Amino acid sequence: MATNADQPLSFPADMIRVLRADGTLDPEHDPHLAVDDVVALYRAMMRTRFIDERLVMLQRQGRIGFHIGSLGEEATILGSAWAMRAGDFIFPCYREFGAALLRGMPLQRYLDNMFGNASDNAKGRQMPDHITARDARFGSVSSPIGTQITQAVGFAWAAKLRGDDVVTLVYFGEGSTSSNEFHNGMNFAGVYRVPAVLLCRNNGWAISVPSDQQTATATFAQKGVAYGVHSVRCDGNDLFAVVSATRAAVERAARGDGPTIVEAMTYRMSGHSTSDDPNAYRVDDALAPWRERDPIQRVRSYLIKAGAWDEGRDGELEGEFDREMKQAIAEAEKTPVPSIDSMFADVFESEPWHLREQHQAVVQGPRPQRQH
Amino acid sequence: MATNADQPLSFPADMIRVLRADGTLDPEHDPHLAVDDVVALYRAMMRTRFIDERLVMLQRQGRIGFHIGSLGEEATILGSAWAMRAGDFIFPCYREFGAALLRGMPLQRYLDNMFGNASDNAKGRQMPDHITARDARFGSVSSPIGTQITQAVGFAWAAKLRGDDVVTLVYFGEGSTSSNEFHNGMNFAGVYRVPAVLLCRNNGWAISVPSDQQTATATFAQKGVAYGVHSVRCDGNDLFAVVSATRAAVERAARGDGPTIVEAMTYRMSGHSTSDDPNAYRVDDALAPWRERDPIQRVRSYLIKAGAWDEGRDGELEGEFDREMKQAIAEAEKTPVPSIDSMFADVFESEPWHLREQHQAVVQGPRPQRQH
Amino acid sequence: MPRMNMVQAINDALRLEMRRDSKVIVLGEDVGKLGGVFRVTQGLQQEFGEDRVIDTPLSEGGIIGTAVGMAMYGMVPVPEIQFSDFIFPAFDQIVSEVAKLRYRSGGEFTSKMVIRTPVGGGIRGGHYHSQSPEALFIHTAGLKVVCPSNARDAKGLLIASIRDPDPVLFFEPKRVYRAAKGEVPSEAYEVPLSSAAVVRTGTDVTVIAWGAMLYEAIEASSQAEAQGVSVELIDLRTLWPVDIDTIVTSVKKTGRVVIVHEAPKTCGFGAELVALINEKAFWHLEAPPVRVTGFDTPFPYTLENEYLPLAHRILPAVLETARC
Amino acid sequence: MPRMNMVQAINDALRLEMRRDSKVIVLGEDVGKLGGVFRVTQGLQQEFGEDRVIDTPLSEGGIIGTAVGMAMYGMVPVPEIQFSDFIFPAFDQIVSEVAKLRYRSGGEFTSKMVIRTPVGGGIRGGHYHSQSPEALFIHTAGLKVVCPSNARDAKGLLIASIRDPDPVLFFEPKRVYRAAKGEVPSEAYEVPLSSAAVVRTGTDVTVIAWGAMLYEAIEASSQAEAQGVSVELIDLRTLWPVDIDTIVTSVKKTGRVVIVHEAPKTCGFGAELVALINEKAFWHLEAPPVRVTGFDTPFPYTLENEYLPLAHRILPAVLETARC
Ligand SMILES: Cc1ncc(C[n+]2csc(CCOP(=O)(O)OP(=O)(O)O)c2C)c(N)n1
Ligand SMILES: Cc1ncc(C[n+]2csc(CCOP(=O)(O)OP(=O)(O)O)c2C)c(N)n1
Ligand SMILES: [Mg+2]
Ligand SMILES: [Mg+2]
Repeated sequence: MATNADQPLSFPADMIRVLRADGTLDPEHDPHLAVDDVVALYRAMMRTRFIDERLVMLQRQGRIGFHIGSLGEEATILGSAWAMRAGDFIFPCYREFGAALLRGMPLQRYLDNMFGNASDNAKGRQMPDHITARDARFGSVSSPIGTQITQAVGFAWAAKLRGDDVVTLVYFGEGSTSSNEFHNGMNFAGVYRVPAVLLCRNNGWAISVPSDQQTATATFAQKGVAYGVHSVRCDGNDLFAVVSATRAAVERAARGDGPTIVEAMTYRMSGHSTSDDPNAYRVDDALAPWRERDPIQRVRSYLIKAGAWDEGRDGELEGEFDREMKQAIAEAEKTPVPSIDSMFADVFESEPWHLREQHQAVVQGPRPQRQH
Repeated sequence: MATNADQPLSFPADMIRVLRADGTLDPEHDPHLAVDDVVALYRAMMRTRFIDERLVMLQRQGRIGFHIGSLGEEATILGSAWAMRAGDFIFPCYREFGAALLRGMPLQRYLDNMFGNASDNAKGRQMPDHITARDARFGSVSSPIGTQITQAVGFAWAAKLRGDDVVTLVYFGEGSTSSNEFHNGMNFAGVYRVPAVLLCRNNGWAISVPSDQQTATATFAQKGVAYGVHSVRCDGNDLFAVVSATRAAVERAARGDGPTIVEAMTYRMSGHSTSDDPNAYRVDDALAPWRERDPIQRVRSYLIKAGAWDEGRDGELEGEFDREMKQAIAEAEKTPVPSIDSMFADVFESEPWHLREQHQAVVQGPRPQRQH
Repeated sequence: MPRMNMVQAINDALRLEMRRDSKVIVLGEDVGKLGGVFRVTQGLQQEFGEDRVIDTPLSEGGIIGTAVGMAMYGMVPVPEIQFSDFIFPAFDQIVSEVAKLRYRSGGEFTSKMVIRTPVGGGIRGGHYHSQSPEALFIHTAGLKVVCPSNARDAKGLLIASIRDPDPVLFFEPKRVYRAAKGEVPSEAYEVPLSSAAVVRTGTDVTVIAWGAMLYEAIEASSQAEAQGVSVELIDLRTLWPVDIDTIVTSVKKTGRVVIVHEAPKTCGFGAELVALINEKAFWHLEAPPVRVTGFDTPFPYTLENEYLPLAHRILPAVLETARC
Repeated sequence: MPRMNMVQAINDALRLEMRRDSKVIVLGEDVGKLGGVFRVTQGLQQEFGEDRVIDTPLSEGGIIGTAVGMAMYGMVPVPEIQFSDFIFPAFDQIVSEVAKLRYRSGGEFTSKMVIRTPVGGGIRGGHYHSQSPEALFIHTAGLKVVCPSNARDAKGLLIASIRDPDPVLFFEPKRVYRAAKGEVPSEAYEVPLSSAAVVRTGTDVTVIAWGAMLYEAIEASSQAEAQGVSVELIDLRTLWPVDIDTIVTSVKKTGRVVIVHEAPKTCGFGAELVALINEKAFWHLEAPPVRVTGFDTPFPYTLENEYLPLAHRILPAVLETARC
């Protein structure tokens, strides 16, 4: 029997790979990045990792409460964010602070969030890493899995209805494909052919659950077949492949050909978050092959080979990152906690009677023994 | 690029068809039904349609409040139910009263539900057609779309965990594939390889929404590709094809090879329910080609050709159905409404204090002006 | 002034707001070509096209989730949930996202939208076409909840909701949809949110109701009046934030209160009203506040008139409260 | 008698019930190999295997939906929702199906199961790892709702819940999980549902609390006692159906009541308790019942100790109520 003619049920299950082991680029999908851009991306990946590691230290020292990082996933996150155009929009999952920084969120703003202080633009109302950065054209992180997918599709759909040339990128993990909202987002994306890029960070794990227990399918990308959504897989530890796959998806969306799900094959090198101890469920050996494929190391080798970088300059970078982080941390740490007033603002645009009463009672009442 | 070797992404998108226009059977999928069985199924289909039409009349006369029927979908419903083995279990959507009757639910019990009287096994608590028939190994109809799919998968999973040879069939419409619970049910079915048959009645419509606005895919069966669930399509107006496709899925499940989604291509010949007026959204012309493919007419032609039936016997059948319906209606109509006590029973196994108080207040208090 | 039923009044409100502001769009199951299963959106797709009156796939989560994204983009979505019993597949989007987006983003994003949905019993809908889930949304910080009882209010409250900066759950009592016509101004007007209507003034007992049960309360009040009990009847119109001043003023006058709602009693909005009255008018109470409500069972089909808090159950509560 | 914290006591209850009855199974996200993000199910998969302690895909609807089917088959599922903030994707299955199945099928099918889930604040979890959604389930007819405050009760209540014929929402106060060890009998025992504990007897004010806030109420009660106010403190243990007799007996004695809960005030379970006390003990009330609760805002991160109804807010409420 023939497969259906209208809609091929196959998809390019072979991953897009560009950066070869020998440091050369496969011409088939080479995104032809200028060397300066690769250097900029290398820097951004290094910076992301540096910040990540510093935040884990801060958490261990009890100076911040929590961190959820992107160790090992830097190429997926920065490559995809970089492939978006300036006017495009990003809906985050929760591991993509690097993308927000790349798009212009000031480091200080991020640290203010990590400390939940009075300067945090969300007034310390949310957990660390639950950032919002509207002026970086970057949404608002929320914990419930999957909800951002449908929202991103609605945002993309609105852009299409308004006739604006805006493509929307949304991040989610492979575990999130099991959520209600993955289904809703994908289906609406397909039906309304919205200009969206649905980026599935397949990092192998959903907390302790390995990706092969999440679904009976061999890939996550093939889920696009259920929705008429174009599917593609790429090596998520290959910066060039991620840029290439995302850029193609953006172009496709921008020219009106609808959404793409991009499955980026990467690996969560750390625990799920600072609250997690991965030794309870995975052996360290599992990491070895992925250390070989470290996304930053691969770009470094490429740049060195291209004569655009030398190891010595890594030290410079780290010195620079160290300075900016020290300063931002110091600033964030000395900023006071948000005011009581801030606890009652922004529930509604203006404060209704019941919140005014509750607010006043707190202002007039006793303070807790431990403030926070 | 090659498609993934482990998991072919194609599926037999060509529909299984058995009963040819000339009344012969395509040997490829012929389920080799005994003529007596075909006669029995013909009878069941005729009975289902007769009851359906009578209930619509009752509703028009204001004697029952509502009916949701299966006009045009009889082959899909009866063929699939018939292909299940005696110990198997069925989770209904809401159009499958014919399947419950086929599996032994007494007609009287069905009519008691339609009238919501004191003899209804669910005490008139639910709308008409929201039946429960545990002794027919048939679940409990509820209105919220999709919930039964995940439940059926859980039931099948339980049978598997207990080592019982039970296959579970679940019905849902093509519109229901957009629900959260289709996604959850399909994913869990795939991951745990449960012995389930997921039967999608693609009747072309979800109330006023045509099937091609429900999804961007060319078929609903291909949604199995997103879950590692085996997929098949059949002509839902061809009794033999439905039996064949369902039976193959049952055998597959029973031998431990996991779930199958069967998309049965049929057509909703009436409005969505007696509350609906399809003239508001579809032209009558749309029905013409489907009248040609009437599932009952096709079996009738087959049986006549096989010398196992003649038109005259249709009259006998109708006489018989008329008698049993008249009697069941009369009985149901004269049965009183459920007691006040029944309104407070079965919320919990036994009545807690707050329900006892509410219950007693009603018993002691005034009655409403219109009782129902 | 034209006479309209509630269906027509809501339709009119939608039409006027869609004409005023091209960012207002309607989406939901069967809202387009069919004009909704209750025909509330009838004719809108003809006037505004398929891009502004959208028949969606069968997914409430998809409807509300995409509406959040649209709101973030700057549109003003007015999604319809076909029956409020079917709002639960969207519950996560509403409770976790719609309600919290402004707060969690420090006001950078909002999810301004009006979720319209038919509510309540009286059409023989059984378990799943009759429920009144308002308390679940009132308990969720960040949502406004409205429920009109008549055509004129329905139009003005819907227009006010569409223009309001915050997300609103707009419950439409389906028993009232076509019950009666009333005079409805043909131009656009707002009935302000959080403002109750005193529909009958009295001195002995305050009765608080809304939506379809208002009419049962009116009926019971008339019967009570005939028996010498003077009832002050309040139609809340907006359930949250509730018009607390109107309630407190009335209860301070009468010292007695009966609250009527269709939802199950336990943890229904009636409980909150009793608690608020205790906080604000305890020393004025001359009798225990009484709730006349649906029972703590699923909504039954055949016995729906036994389940609903109709006049026959409100009247004795009013009389007893007055004489207590 | 062994000493256990609440995590260990719940683990012990699960283990004993799973040994007793092979139909009892545990399923949820990360419950197997990891033993749960709070390690409540630790070691169970080793003992009972992957078919009885199941790591599921990331889908609460899938977890509860399949559990309904398993219950219909005759199994006794004990699904875990990782945080009660994440119960909403399963809300439709719980409210429309779990709660109504026995009723709508005339008792032919039941959805006997125990949904375990950590609840409440105190671990700096912000909006989405701190909420207390109990009122939503208490409002839904057909569900029982339990919330233990200590290890001994947790074990006995969980065993009673697993043996109960009805579906139970079992909320575990995560702030208490590892807070303190207490003596817990090593054998299986039941703490009966719908039976509150009077944890301190007194004469001036009744304080009602449960879960983690019980300890704040204890603290405030001691402080009040030091100021000459005698507090009777009730730990509800089962929230619904609540032990009304214990409440009414106490309030009739004291005439004064303060109710404490973490959930937002409006339409929280405190409102229902005030309403019930009005119905059953109005003439004994000597002061307005008072609620000390979370505020009607999303749960904040940094200011969580300002948000929670800790002792510093309970104490003035108790003193004022006593002196009012
Ligand atoms: C609805 C919901 N259920 C459960 C959780 C708890 N949780 C947080 S992250 C996570 C795993 C997510 O895995 P994946 O989607 O693969 O993303 P990753 O963390 O690997 O980036 C879980 C179960 C949640 N946040 N929301
Ligand atoms: C969650 C939910 N949303 C909406 C409805 C209203 N509704 C009832 S049937 C239906 C259409 C179902 O279409 P389909 O799944 O194709 O089944 P069919 O009626 O065609 O058999 C809708 C929207 C519902 N019952 N439940
Ligand atoms: Mg992952
Ligand atoms: Mg259909």
